[in-house]
Amino acid sequence: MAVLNEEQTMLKDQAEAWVKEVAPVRAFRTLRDSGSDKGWDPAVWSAMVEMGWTGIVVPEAQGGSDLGYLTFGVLLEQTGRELTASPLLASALIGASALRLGGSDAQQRDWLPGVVDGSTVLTLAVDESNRHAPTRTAMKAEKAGDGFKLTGTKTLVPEGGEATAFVVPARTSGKPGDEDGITLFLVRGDSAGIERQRLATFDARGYANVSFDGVEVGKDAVLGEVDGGFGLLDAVLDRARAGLAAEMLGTASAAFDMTLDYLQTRKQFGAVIGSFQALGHRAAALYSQKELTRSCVEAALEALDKDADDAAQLCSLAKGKAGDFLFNMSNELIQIHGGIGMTDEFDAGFYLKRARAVESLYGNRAFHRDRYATLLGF
Amino acid sequence: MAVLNEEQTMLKDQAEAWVKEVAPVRAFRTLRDSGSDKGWDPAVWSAMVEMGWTGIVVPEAQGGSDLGYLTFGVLLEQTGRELTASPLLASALIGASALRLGGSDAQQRDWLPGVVDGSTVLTLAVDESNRHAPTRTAMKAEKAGDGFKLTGTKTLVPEGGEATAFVVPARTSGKPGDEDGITLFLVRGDSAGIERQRLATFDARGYANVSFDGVEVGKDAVLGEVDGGFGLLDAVLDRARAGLAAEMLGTASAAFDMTLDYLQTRKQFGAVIGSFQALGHRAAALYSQKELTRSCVEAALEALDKDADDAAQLCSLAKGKAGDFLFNMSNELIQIHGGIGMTDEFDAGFYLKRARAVESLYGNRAFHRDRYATLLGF
Amino acid sequence: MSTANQDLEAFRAEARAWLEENFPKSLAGRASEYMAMEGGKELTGEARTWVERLAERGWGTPTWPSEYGGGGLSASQAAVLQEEMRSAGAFNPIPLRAGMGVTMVGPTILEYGTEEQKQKHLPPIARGEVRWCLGYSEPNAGSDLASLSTRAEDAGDHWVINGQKVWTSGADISDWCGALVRTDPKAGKRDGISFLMFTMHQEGVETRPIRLISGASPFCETFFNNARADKTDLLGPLNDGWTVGKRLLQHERASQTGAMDTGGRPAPLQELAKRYVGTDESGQLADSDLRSRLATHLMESKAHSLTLSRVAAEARGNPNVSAAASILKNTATNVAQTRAELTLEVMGHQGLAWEGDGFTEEEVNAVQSWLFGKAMSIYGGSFEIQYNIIAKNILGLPETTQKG
Amino acid sequence: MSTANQDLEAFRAEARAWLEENFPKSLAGRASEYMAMEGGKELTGEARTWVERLAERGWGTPTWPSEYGGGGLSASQAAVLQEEMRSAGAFNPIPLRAGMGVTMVGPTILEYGTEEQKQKHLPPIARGEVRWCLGYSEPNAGSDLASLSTRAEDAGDHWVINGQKVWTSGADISDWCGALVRTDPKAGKRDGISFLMFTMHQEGVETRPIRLISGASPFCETFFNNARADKTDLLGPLNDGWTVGKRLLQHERASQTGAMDTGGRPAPLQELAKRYVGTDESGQLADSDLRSRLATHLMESKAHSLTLSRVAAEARGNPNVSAAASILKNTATNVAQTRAELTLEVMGHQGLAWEGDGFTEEEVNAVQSWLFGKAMSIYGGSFEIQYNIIAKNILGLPETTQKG
Repeated sequence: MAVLNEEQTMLKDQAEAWVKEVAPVRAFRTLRDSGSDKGWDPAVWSAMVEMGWTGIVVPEAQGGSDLGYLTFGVLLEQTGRELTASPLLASALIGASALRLGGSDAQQRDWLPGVVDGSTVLTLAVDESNRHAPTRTAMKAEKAGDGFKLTGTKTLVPEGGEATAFVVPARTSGKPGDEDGITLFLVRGDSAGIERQRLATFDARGYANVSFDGVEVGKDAVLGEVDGGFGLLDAVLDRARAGLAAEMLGTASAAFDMTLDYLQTRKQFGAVIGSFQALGHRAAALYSQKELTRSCVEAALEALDKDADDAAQLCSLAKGKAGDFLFNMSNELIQIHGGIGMTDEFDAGFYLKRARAVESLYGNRAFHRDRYATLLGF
Repeated sequence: MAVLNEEQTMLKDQAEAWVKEVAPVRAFRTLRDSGSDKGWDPAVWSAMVEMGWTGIVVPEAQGGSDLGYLTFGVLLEQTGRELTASPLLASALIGASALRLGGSDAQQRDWLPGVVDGSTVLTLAVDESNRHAPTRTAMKAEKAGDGFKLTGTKTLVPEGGEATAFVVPARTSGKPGDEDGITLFLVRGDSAGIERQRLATFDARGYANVSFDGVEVGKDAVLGEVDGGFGLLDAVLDRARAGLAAEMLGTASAAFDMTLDYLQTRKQFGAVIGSFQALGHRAAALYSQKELTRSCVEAALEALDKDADDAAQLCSLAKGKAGDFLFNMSNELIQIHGGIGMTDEFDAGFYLKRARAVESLYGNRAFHRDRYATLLGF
Repeated sequence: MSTANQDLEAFRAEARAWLEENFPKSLAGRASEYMAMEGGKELTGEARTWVERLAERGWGTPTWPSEYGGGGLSASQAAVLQEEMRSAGAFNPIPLRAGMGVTMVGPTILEYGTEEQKQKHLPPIARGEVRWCLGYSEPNAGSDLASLSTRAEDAGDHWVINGQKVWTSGADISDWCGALVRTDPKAGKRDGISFLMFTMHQEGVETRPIRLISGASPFCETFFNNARADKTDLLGPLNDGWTVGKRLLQHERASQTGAMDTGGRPAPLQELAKRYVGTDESGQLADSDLRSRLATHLMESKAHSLTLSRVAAEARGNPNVSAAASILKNTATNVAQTRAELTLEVMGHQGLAWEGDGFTEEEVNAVQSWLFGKAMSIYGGSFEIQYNIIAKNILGLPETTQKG
Repeated sequence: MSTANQDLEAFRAEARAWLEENFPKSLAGRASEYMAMEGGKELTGEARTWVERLAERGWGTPTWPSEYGGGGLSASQAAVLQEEMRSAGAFNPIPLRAGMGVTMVGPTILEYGTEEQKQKHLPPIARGEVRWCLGYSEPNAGSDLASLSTRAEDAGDHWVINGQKVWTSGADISDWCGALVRTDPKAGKRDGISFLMFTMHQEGVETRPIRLISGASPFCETFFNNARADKTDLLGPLNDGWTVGKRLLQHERASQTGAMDTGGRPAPLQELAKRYVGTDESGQLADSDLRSRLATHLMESKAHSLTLSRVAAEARGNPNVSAAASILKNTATNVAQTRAELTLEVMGHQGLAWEGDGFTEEEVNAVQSWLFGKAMSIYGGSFEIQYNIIAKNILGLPETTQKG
């Protein structure tokens, strides 16, 4: 099981200190209040590139450090703690994973250095309705000359407003619901026929609905096999889920720490409220959830690094458990803080809102319970 | 909404006093330890007959008092409190309801007086596997001369060991899963071809698996319409569910009272344990469940008396909520009593065991959630 | 028919005739639109006419004595009036115009006020002309209200008030305030508190609206800097404001159990779910996991509303309020908060709505109620406080005093 | 390969050779059958031979010092031995023969015992010849153990013990008892307690088995009527038995987190469910509501076992035990109790099994473990006590002292 090695521990300490100083939740508040719809602070993003965070799962040949998913999770947990906004997950983990798992040598050479230096911002545009349902991909990819023509709309694409390129599953054959017939494409964001509708979501991140109206791509835009892309998509999604679960663990753990601090300091009825047994027991239950969630998240990331047989199960477990813990923890954060937790001036609302937004991404808890059962054969 | 009238209040007081004195849980313990497989004490049953309890839903023309289901619920709640064993629910509520709802004048005349005087013990034999699934009825009822020949096995039939007659749904056409093609039969217990396997269940009541091997019945054994019996069966089952829910409310309420009493008297760490806030809050939550359950049970019984349109929904609601409350309450009964609750010498185990047994009868909580959703159209 | 029933039917005819004549047809069925006009806004046209006529008849506060501007009706008559208003498509805007005046302050003045106070304060409330807010919570006195520190000093013919309140709903648009203040700093926590009433239109009072996680809100922080209250505006005995204030809160709790049906229910959640999630061939919700949880919630919700009805029915039959009533605040909260969470889940990605073109008004509203609804388990005595009350007052368990 | 690893591989060869020579082939793979022979029964034949050989080598208690009958192995060597035993189909019956001797009493004597006590008590435990029970709980001292009232009076060369214990597991078949008794009635609750050891084979000790809701049980009530303990059998300091006894309980808790894999797992719950509930055309469990809850449980169960592994891994890397360890008793209990409830639900009507022809052995066993398993959240520090410990010791929250 996952015990951080020296390098990972160092990275964790570095990330923790940096996030707290440079990109804390206070900075996110400023970003939100500025009304910018970019979704992140360019200086923060540059600094992440500078520190090498964008190359963690990129092979050394393409300028990365190839340290793996467990290491990436260490960073995401820290950014999750302070709700740091950036394309780190969308581009440097998910986008890079798509290329690494599905890209030819040429594609990797063409794309990965840009991901590492931050000039390319990739994102996976997978969903087409109000729910995560990758097998239900309906977007058309018709043969057009040597290449393909894409038509359809993708919903709630993370960093969809600013991404410079999209990884897009589309249907080259079969019908929605089939695993067969899905193909992944790499589509430049400035292609003709792409339209982005930026979304004002309550977590104030840079989502967009992205429509493709006969967008033409060459055959070099195909990532992996034509018609056989579902396995690749699922593998990329599992990396997305585990990475997001690490971020969620961080978000929920920070909410836990805020709550514990409040329990230890807020006084009512002449005693700190943490001495009320009913609250103490709830805190103990949340602490237990926190520890269980950490085990699941680390196991999923480690399984990805080891390419283990049960990686898919563990990724659904991680996203599901992180979802449970974050749901409960964000509600208790508000409830235990009482009135102050309801005010926009206090940070609790940011955590609650972020909790529900990430719940919807890459499969909610019901999706992962269903997938876990299916993977276990029942 | 249900507010007991004067007659019902009197009956409640009478039943409460009688059950506590004549048929308390202590008496049930004696019955269990005696190793009798009859399942009830004949003296207790005679007394119930004496008091008119067996005629509550029987028309006055057949010797009953026709006081209705809400009134019957008042009695069942009291017998539920002390786990009083008798065929009251199986025969005087469920059996009588089948005759009342589906019986011809002649059938009512033939059968109901015996139900009222206790000489006939009726029971509904509905399930055929390890689950309640009335539409999945598979038992064959083949035409044979003027009548029918029944072949199949019914499982976990309440009072199945001692019943003098069975109400049996069987299939005259269609296939398991169809609502159409089910017909209800009245079958005397001493018919040739009936075999009873008495079951030693943990709640120590008189269940049996009953097999029918070519049992011949005349056409006067048909209750209601041939092939169109499902509606009747469902209506009878709803009465069974509401009646059982009333009994469960009583069982859980008694468990609540035992627990509250223990919270008020047991000392640990120099204080009564009910002063520990975590336990106080759990008690408050259970109390809330208790009150909500009572509302559901009374509403279901009242809807049956009024033949209301939403009676089916309310009966599923009542069985489901009573199931929730009894499940949680029986677990808390043991947990809060600690070690003593684990001993056979103490009564808690009886309540826990009874709780799980009734959960399985006439549809468990998952069954009723599903049915409620279906009835609400989703 | 009993004589009482005959009288009631006579009153029904009277009410119907009066409504026929006085309720402007143009407003029929526009309750929800009109209810939104609650706050401090000037009324014009037919709306103004309707409020004036209702006030003149006293039927905005139908059960208050007519000498203080009420309708002097019995509870049964008031119920009949409500039925008749509903069938005429009419509604009563006065409680909303008066803020906390009709639902909380008025009943408390009726119980504890002097004759002078009744004559001074009740008629303007009954006419919907004066809006009230309440000064209870403070930054360091939330659930533990008795720790409040806003103080009032005796300055001969008036009181001088200094301190800060928080969560004063509608303070920025209210005319008068009823507040708990400390009048004897040397007494025990609950003992030195009094209930004072004073105008908000004075120099020493400043309000600052609180922005909530759901956006703008009716709540304010309210600061008192040598604000003044007349000596005659002390409600109830000096230094026994705790009793007065607690009584007032009972009126508040009654208004939060879901018992006050303001009409205009949203579409059933299961219909929303079918629309957003879709169904399979057999007509069942496509997400079976969600379907089970939706059924669980709808059953819980039904159990709650059946309990509301049962409590009401038992209260009619019995002068003692049913013990079940004490649980309703928490069960109402559970049901509402679960419903809001499920609504978000049902909407899926569309349930992340904040504003803008990508989202419908229905979606934006669902999100705002979800966020605002988190306060339900905090205000009016938090979830935990309600459970403490049940444990102690209903179940008879001792207060926590140990280290278990 | 490091030197340490080389040494370990050499030991592996040694262990394998010894097992090859000494473990009777006829017993291979019969662990569970043999484990059932735990209690007080005479051993015969090959089983007896195996226990004797294991004891002679000291490998029944592999990490105990060899001078007290142990194997003198390092923790790593013991792990290798266990691996080799498993692959040879062998097993270690001595911990079960000795009751609480190997897992709890022995380690505590090693830590607190005098040289004389070690020589007297450890070798018979290591040989599986003497079985121990523990006298802790009393009728009025359950979770609040410090309230115990069984007392021991100084009678010069020995102690005289009077009182009653309850939940003494295996008392009726044990040879020795380690008990907490009050030696200074005037001292504070925890201060006047000592840890005494004495033989159960004496007139003043009487045991009475407790029948549980699941049927017969290993638990007893144990009565002391002028029972005696030698002066030399006081473990640890006089009147400081609380410390000794608490340390012993840490060994108990470690044995209840699910960390001790005794092998022989039941079939996965999902297979049982498919068998009892059936599947639809797509291979999914026919009851979709149950399927969701089963998935939830299996996920929670996996999360628990991953946490066990993580704690073990962190403990190897770090001398301080992971903070996560403290939650494992409760999560293990949750998982096991939920599994038992789901098993009953899966079995449906067949899950009402008590005995007799209508039910399979599998069904009867499922019911008995369900019932017996209700004790998991009560013994070894109840669910509530564990949460108190987490709140106080891990989260640093103060003990409850208020009336909130």
